[in-house]
Amino acid sequence: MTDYTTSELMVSRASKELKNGDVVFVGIGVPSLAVNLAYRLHAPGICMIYESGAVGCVPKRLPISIGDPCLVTGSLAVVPMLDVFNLYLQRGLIDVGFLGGAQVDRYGNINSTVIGDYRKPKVRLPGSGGACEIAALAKKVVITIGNSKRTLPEKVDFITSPGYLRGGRERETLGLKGGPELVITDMGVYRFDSGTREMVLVSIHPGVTLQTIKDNIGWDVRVAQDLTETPPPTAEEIRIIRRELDPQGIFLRSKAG
Amino acid sequence: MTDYTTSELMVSRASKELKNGDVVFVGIGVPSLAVNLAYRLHAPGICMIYESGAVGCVPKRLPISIGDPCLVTGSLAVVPMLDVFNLYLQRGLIDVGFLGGAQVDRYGNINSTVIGDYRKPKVRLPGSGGACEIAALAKKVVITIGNSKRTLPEKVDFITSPGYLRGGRERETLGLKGGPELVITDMGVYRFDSGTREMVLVSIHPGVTLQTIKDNIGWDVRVAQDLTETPPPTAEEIRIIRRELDPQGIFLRSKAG
Amino acid sequence: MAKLMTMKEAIARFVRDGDLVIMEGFTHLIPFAAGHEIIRQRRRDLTLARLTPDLIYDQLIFAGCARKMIFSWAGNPGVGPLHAFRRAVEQGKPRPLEIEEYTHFGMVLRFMAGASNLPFLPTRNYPGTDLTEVNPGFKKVRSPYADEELWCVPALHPDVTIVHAQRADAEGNTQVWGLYGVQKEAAFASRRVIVTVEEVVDASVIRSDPNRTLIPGTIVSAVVCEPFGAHPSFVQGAYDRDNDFYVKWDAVSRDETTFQKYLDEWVYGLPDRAAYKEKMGTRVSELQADRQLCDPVNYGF
Amino acid sequence: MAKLMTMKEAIARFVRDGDLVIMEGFTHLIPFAAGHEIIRQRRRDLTLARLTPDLIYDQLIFAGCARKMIFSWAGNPGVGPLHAFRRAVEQGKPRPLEIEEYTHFGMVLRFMAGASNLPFLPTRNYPGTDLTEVNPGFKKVRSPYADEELWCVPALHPDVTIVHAQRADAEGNTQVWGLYGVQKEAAFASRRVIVTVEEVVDASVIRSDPNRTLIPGTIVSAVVCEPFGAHPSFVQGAYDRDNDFYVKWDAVSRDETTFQKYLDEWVYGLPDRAAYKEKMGTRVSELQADRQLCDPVNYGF
Repeated sequence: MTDYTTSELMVSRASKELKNGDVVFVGIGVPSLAVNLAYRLHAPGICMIYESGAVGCVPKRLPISIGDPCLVTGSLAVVPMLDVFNLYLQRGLIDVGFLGGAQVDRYGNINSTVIGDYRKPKVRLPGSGGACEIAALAKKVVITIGNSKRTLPEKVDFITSPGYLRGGRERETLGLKGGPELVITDMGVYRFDSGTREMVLVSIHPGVTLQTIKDNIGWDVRVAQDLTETPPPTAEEIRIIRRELDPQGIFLRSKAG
Repeated sequence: MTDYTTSELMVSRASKELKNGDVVFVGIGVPSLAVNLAYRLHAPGICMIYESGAVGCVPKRLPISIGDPCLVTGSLAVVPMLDVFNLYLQRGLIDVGFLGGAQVDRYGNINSTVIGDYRKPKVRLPGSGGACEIAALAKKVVITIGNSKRTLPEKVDFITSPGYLRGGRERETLGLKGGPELVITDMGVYRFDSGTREMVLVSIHPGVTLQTIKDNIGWDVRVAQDLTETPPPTAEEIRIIRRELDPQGIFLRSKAG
Repeated sequence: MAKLMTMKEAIARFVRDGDLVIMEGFTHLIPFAAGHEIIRQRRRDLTLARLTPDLIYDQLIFAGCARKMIFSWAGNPGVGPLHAFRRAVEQGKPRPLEIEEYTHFGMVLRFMAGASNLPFLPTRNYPGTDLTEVNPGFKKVRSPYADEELWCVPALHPDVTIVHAQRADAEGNTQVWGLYGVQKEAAFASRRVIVTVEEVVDASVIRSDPNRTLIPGTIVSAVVCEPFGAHPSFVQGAYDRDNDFYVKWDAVSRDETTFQKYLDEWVYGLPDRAAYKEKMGTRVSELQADRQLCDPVNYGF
Repeated sequence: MAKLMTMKEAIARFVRDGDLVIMEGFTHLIPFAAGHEIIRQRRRDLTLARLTPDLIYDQLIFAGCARKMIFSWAGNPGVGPLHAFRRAVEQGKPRPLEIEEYTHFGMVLRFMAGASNLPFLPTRNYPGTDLTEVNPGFKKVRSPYADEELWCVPALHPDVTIVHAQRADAEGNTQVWGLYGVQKEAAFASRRVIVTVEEVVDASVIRSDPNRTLIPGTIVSAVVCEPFGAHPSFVQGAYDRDNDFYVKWDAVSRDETTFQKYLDEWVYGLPDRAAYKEKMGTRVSELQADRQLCDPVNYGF
């Protein structure tokens, strides 16, 4: 079988979350590669939307930023950002949104604002951008992040983008639909318990032990009874990723998310 | 001196209200002719905006409707109607708006909705269209209407577009700026008293007597001490109106406003 | 699912009795062909929303399709009243017509609130007008930032919105130039969208100028190729407004017999828009637009 | 009053110490030339608002022009942090930087509320985020139509907004294609507007395609002809984004000495953008856009 990098595995796994006809809010890096992989394989009818306002993109090169000119040329529509947020996201037209962050906690809340205190931050991070509205208004959110005690604490320092908050029905109670569906890390894949809404490990990447994961997460994580091994990327997927999507390895030699 | 129709006099008089550089919300008929006359004579820098979304129009023929295609071809901008109302009118960019109606009362309130009771109307009129927002949000409003007891009652049956309401400071109290500045009829010209805000006759058209006006208005109208005669249109104005603006006399053989 | 279909099929599948329908187009691009097909298929109890009902809704009202109308200006522009509308409101003929009345600004805000999935939108308009007295849809909200109150209008959520445009691809990616009107807001507010166009083009034409796309295919249910589908209104770059028709309509519609005769001859008596265009004869070429192309722009990088 | 002027003149006349300034452009059309001139003229105590401060505000912060920043995402896209921004926030260097933080959606709504002369706009966003805890600008409003509360953001009223575009006429009628970003909303919200363009064209070019006009001359104070004025960002149809510059900037800006050296060499050391373009040498042609023209459309009637 083919050798592959962890990032390639994450891209392959993320692409499987996308159905043909999905309207997808795309970010740069693993999400962009995952969507383009799905587009080339099982979801040719997927519609890619970038928060920059490009809709139905067919990038001729790997986009380096969400506002890359290659997203505009040949796209189906370019719309004002106000429309992206009002008419697509808030209107409920976005099926899947991809998010990353510096921290994701037990209930899928995401921090991309500060490490430490907001007023006297240890590390000042970029902030929400469009992440908060994607987390609040997309029908479904897929998260990609590294797997460590630092990146997966029991509680994030700051909730930039709401997941299930303190779990249970708190998110619904606040009037929010959707929510995080899946967390894909460099070690495994997690889903959210339908009752408690906490992260549950559902698959482990080949070569990673359960103990390694338990040693690299900030709480005593629940493990699914039917825990499986994450399927490795196929030779065809690897070929497309390396030959067509990221020939210079711009993203897949850097770290995930 | 040239012979002229009353409508031509009204067009000439209305055009004098427009300064170079004014951004004007234009309607069809007398207003459109007045703006185009000013544009050709003393206000080449005037910017015409139609509620249909055409901005900086240079119509090659007389526009028959506010959405005439001749308003689009060669214009400076075409914008969504939402922008016309939010970004131009509500933002406060419109210097002058022209309005007509079925009734205008003592305090410049305009009715274009119903004659009689709203629920069981004697006559159902077209309604506001954009008139209410123009009356509320333009910096200044100029009204054109016929002069009769029917069209100028002391109180309108229905306030479609607010003038000074019941007079005095009521309009300001409700948070509205601007207001009607001038009423041009087929018999004379009226302004509004700065205190009571009621209509005051300031000029009479040539050949009309004060008694005729008093017999054709719904209340005992105040007359300015310095009452003057409305200056007739110049030969040049008549030439432009007849040769360039309305060569087929589409509007100026129909009734005013 | 293929979206490209005939007008007959599109109306049959996506417009139902009792629906709240928007057929927009401000003077420009009024979807008359779709209106005629709705009359032909005898839809009933429709609630019709439009800023300017225009001749298209006057015909639907006369034909007995409408139960209610939501509007802001009901007239024949530059000509006179809408006679069927007035008969319905003043005399309840052919049936009483419930009305809900706003202003142009209010109508667009209602569309935009629906399109944005918001319950309402605020405006500085409406102090002093009697419209807020007769329509309970207007409500006030207090600003949380300063001591002031603003009037609001409620979101509108149509079952189906029908728009006519210059061109679209088979997926419904629709491009418009000239007057935009309020079509984008109406379409995004709607559960279903029918797009009728002068020309169905290859996606490559749409993709050559993505900034012109007004409505994305992702919200479109049906695409109908319907040349001359906006007559007697106009299509920038295709054909002029038939102002004579609008002027003559005053006499035709004032008298119920001649109004009925018009519908019998031009709507019930014809199978579709192609036959209508055929019947129009030389008038079609008289209205044909001159050629005045824009300078193309560069989308390269 | 003639609006056409040099960048030096435009900044001198319309950007004042203490102003609330917006220089927008989402990845596309970022007005870097204007930013450099503001640094050169040593404006102080500016409040800078932008969705993504990007390198342009990182440079203004390092140069000591900024007192406060209103933003939603402060990073070097796809590369890393904004080092001057982080030093200012984490260590108060060169001076403490007050921050006011929203999200992209919140920022655009603030611009749109200002552009619409409304005190606020509502959204369904923001339940559950801690941003509403640390920023009192977020407030709730109760819907007058149903038992629900919505978060609101307050209108923003900038003193001056600066945008870069492909082309404008001498009166400031400005056309943009490719990514629109939030420039229209920012410009209409602003007391003064400076437009810098790749090309000043005759009004007939603008009038040949009025649907492309994003900003009308009536709200524009100054028009500056500034080719290459958006580098290292890009202009669709003119030049590509200089991604290498953005990548290399990480090292340059991490070290205060090299950051200062950059400003000395490329900003203080140069009189204007023409000299900057000259100094860029062959890089300019490397970034030149390919030709990919759209199909022209017909505006005739």
